[in-house]
Amino acid sequence: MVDLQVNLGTLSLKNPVTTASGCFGYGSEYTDFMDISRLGAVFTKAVTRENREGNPSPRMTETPSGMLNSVGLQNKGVDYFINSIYPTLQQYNTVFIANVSGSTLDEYVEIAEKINALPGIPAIELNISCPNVKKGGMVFGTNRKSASEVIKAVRKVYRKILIVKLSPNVTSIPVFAKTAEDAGADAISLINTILAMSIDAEKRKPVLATVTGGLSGPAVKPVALRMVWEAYHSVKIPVIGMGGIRSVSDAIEFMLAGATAIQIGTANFVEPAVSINILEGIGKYLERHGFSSVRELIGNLEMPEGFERFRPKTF
Amino acid sequence: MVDLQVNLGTLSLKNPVTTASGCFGYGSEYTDFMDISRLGAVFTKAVTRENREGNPSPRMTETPSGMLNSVGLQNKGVDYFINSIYPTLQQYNTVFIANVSGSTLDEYVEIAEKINALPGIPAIELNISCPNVKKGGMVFGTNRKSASEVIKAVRKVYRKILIVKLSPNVTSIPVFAKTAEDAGADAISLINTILAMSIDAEKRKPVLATVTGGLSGPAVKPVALRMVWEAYHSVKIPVIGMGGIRSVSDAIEFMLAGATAIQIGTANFVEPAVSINILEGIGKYLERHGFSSVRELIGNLEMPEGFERFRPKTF
Amino acid sequence: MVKKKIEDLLVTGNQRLNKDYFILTLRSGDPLPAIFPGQFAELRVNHAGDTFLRRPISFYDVGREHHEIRLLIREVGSGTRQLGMLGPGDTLNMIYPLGHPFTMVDGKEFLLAAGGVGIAPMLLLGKTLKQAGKRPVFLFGARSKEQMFDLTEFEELGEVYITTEDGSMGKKGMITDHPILETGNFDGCYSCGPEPMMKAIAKLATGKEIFCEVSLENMMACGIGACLCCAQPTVHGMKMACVDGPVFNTKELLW
Amino acid sequence: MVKKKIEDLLVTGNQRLNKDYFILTLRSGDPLPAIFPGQFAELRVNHAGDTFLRRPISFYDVGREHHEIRLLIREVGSGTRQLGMLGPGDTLNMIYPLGHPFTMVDGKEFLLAAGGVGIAPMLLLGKTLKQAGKRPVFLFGARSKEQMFDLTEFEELGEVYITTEDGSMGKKGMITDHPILETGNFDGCYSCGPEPMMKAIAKLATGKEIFCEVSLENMMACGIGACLCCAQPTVHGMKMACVDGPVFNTKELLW
Ligand SMILES: Cc1cc2nc3c(=O)[nH]c(=O)nc-3n(C[C@H](O)[C@H](O)[C@H](O)COP(=O)(O)OP(=O)(O)OC[C@H]3O[C@@H](n4cnc5c(N)ncnc54)[C@H](O)[C@@H]3O)c2cc1C
Ligand SMILES: Cc1cc2nc3c(=O)[nH]c(=O)nc-3n(C[C@H](O)[C@H](O)[C@H](O)COP(=O)(O)OP(=O)(O)OC[C@H]3O[C@@H](n4cnc5c(N)ncnc54)[C@H](O)[C@@H]3O)c2cc1C
Ligand SMILES: Cc1cc2nc3c(=O)[nH]c(=O)nc-3n(C[C@H](O)[C@H](O)[C@H](O)COP(=O)(O)O)c2cc1C
Ligand SMILES: Cc1cc2nc3c(=O)[nH]c(=O)nc-3n(C[C@H](O)[C@H](O)[C@H](O)COP(=O)(O)O)c2cc1C
Ligand code: FES
Ligand code: FES
Repeated sequence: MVDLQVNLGTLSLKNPVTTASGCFGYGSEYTDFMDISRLGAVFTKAVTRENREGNPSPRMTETPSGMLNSVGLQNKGVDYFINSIYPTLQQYNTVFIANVSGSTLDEYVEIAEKINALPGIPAIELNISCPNVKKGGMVFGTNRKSASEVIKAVRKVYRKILIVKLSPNVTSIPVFAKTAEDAGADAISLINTILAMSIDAEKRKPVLATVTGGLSGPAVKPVALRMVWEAYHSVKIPVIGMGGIRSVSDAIEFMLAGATAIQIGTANFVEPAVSINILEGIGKYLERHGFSSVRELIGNLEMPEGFERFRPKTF
Repeated sequence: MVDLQVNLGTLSLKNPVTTASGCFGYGSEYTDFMDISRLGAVFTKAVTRENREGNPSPRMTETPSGMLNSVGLQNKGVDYFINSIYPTLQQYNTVFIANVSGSTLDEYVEIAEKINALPGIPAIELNISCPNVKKGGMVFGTNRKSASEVIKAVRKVYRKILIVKLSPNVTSIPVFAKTAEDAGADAISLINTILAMSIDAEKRKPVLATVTGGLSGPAVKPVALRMVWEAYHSVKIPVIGMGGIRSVSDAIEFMLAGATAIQIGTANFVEPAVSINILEGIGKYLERHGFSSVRELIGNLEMPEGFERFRPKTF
Repeated sequence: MVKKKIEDLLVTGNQRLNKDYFILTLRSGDPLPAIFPGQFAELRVNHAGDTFLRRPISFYDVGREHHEIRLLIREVGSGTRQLGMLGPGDTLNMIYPLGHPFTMVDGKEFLLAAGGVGIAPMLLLGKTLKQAGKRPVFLFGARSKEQMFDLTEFEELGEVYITTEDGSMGKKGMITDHPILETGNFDGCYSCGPEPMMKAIAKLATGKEIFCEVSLENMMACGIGACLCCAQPTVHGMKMACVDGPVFNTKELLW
Repeated sequence: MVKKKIEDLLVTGNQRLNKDYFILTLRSGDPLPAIFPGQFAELRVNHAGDTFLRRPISFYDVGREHHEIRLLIREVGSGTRQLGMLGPGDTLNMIYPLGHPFTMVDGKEFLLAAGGVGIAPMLLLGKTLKQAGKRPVFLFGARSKEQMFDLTEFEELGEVYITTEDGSMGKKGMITDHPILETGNFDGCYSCGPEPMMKAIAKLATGKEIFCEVSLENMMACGIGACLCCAQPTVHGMKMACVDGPVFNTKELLW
């Protein structure tokens, strides 16, 4: 058997296949279709300080090879998460990572502090990249100074593995990858959704109640892959890659671009057991290509002849 | 008959349907399939100062609902354009707009100056957004200061309609739209391609010889539509919209988002006569909805109830 | 709760009803799970260029003996058009059974009011009501006769009233104009179709103080409660149409 | 120059040759334009989720009398797989004729060397050579017998030599190992297939100082010279494989 284990700093995952925040509920929605304990990790739906109703409907529309969503961080708040969801997660033999979102720096800090106290949650994913809320979210993730401040503040109170989720809606991924690393992140994950819009030509109205939403799915994969590759070459901390992954090949491509682990998002909606298929496919790929460990794939990309080795200038 | 005429500053187009730079050659490639004189305008392939061979092959790969290209401004240079191509354009009864690209500010200025002297070319599209060249191109389009400088310098020598083509690879479209307006642009066009990447998992190599390329086609449409809408609400000059347009509905959606005219790019490769189908379809749409002029569509989008009218903060 | 499954079902028939409507007949290799009226399946559409997500479709009929499922589908876009091209021997991958079904309540006579393809869940509902000793009365609306089809299966269950907007079949006008709404003596009603129609039915029910449930067609991405895309505001907060619905009591809805 | 056209052709046959190869027969309502060996068409693939662009396919055979075109296609991905599902009565939209064909040159005996689906343009080329009073000699390579098919049509035009990598048919080994390359007395050669094979053939031809043309399979987006995606470096600068090729004289190529 090939070795599938990967490390996010001091956190070991039994394999690199994880599910993306907001695209896998809290895992329980998928137990009818697969054994979720086989996953490397599950990233939960965003947790905010208070209960949030999310955005008005319609919140979803399909686009060519993708979808827009404007869910807007609907969740019952961090206390509910701790008291009612957290206890149910312990039955599964996988790592749960809480996706932490907020409107203010204080909110991020308070949630991180509370989740720090949960022995069963070894890591958080700091979501400074949600495009679907008016305050906070992407505002933090698209401004270098705010990003740095919020990460540093959370770093002060959060003692476990801190993953920062980056927004693709920026001019330079290296700048934000480096900012996260410098501010104390143990790993970065990307991409969150790309800010986008749909219009109903017949009604002459935006399709989504919030006008804009976040684009995800196979359509964004080439953009996500480029950003993961840039991020990998900008920082020393591990990179978690996502954006449109739906096949074994997609997953391998992200690892070759530099991802230590991958998250599967939108594809879960189409094929609920897709993550397990990908996990099994990665094993077969490694055997076929004679690799003994999945870690050998990370960043293992042969550059074309004559191509100057890529080192983005970050600042 | 409905009125299809639209204006880019003082330049009148007989209709809003045009073809995008690099996706329609110099028009002659399409005469077997359609009457190109029916188009509102044709944006030519990029013109640079000297002859350019472009990038090595492979330069193209398909992606979900889109494609990547890394052509890299292959063309025979501005003098060849003036002496050998320009004379052949006069036979068509449509507006030709030259797409001007360069590696340095001086190059942009020199080309603009030369094209200013051509009576048959009433406008240029300043391409400060090509992601496929090492120097210049997108470097100008993703830095506010450089963008402003190059536009101002060209504005000094170019006396006709100056359209600035914006890059989508930025954090804030309003910032660059406003920068272009302030620097003297008569119109802006967007989006150019989104920087992206493909990997061959079996060979563990990037697919394109240049590693990264530009994503175009239906996959990018929701992102492009959002950016056109943002741009429209940021400036007073006309906006030319493009990105993934392949149907009548797509074209209408861009106009509702705020585009005065639209460009059709990648879709020409799939359906060479798609622009004429779209032109005819727009006429039918206007009749069906009781509009007497296509200009009534521009920005004619009803906002959802309770949605604060959008005004992006630009700086 | 019944376990949801993903299964490739065999297409055994595709009956064209009119230009837009068809009925797919599917067979499972295994005995069917319990399926209740108002529940739905998420269908994977292959070979439809623009169809990326699955498509939610209600159960039209369930034949437990032969492990048979029937779906009534209206072609509206590329996904349903591609489904319309399926024929015997093809397979159709679906996730089912999904959603919260119609509720059986006390009473004898029930109105089942549907517009357009909202008819789909009404056959199984009518059958279930009749089996429970109740009297279903069907009221169906369509744009014109061309959009209607043979309703024998419904007629076997109870009275069927029709309205068409152009008067080419049944009463001319909208469902909500039909006299049966006033003359009928219903203990409750169920409705599925365009939102204005369901709202009108709900208003009537409220006026008469009778039970009323509607089946909503919110846009869905996952169909299993994971994505939170199909949100429906209710008096009990935000609910998910795919798991808390698609059937809701109209008293709950913040319309 | 022959005018290019976009046309819906009627599929009149789909003959399966082996697991991966099939021949589509198409018929036009109009007389066919002039089509030369080595030219190709850009096919629109409907209903293949991931196929956005058209697919370039060479002309395998042209029957002017019945306005008939045959295409030899190998299934390699979703586009060609979907084409393989076409059957009589379907239509196929294509842009044709495209590209610069093989050149007819002085001489008597010509080697036509092809690997895999590179065989496709060789039938029409062989026919054309024979009609011009020349002698085509075919040398085809494949992985194994399963990847080969009935070559009667070629045998009617000239000698056919086969190599397979596993030796299950013809000589064991690569095309470039076949003795005919040394013993034959060719005035020129034409080749289509994997690049290493074409390069080897080209080297041989250069050694013997004979004419050599190859057909390239660069990635194409438009097929008509508009996008500049299919670039091929040559001694005369950057050329476009879709209009200046796909057939190039190997002396021109900067390989
Ligand atoms: C619970 C539920 C049960 C349904 N039952 C039936 C049924 O029994 N028979 C039937 O014919 N139709 C039914 N529908 C509607 C059906 O799902 C849509 O008509 C179908 O998804 C349209 O797909 P398309 O690709 O053909 O059209 P598209 O071109 O994609 O869209 C046409 C319209 O269909 C609707 N639609 C598209 N995608 C979705 C989606 N993922 N979720 C919800 N609505 C969508 C939108 O309003 C859109 O404007 C049901 C919908 C829901 C939510
Ligand atoms: C001038 C020319 C003539 C050809 N003639 C034939 C022929 O007669 N018979 C035949 O079976 N094949 C022929 N091919 C190859 C054929 O075009 C590809 O096999 C086909 O496009 C693959 O499509 P797919 O969707 O099945 O595979 P995909 O899954 O899309 O790709 C599989 C492989 O096919 C190649 N490919 C994909 N798209 C293109 C494209 N747009 N242009 C070029 N290559 C592509 C790539 O190398 C890719 O790795 C020809 C190619 C060219 C350029
Ligand atoms: C319906 C939906 C809800 C999401 N909710 C969240 C969220 O709560 N927090 C977050 O960080 N990302 C969220 N995302 C973003 C995904 O985690 C992921 O970054 C993105 O969808 C790209 O991956 P994909 O293309 O595989 O879906 C959501 C995405 C979707 C589609
Ligand atoms: C093959 C190709 C070549 C292109 N060349 C140019 C170019 O020379 N100059 C330019 O400004 N844009 C160029 N573009 C960008 C297009 O003009 C357009 O901005 C982009 O493709 C988005 O539109 P679309 O999705 O309709 O193709 C090119 C795009 C493609 C696909
Ligand atoms: S459709 Fe995903 S939660 Fe309802
Ligand atoms: S494929 Fe477009 S120029 Fe050759």
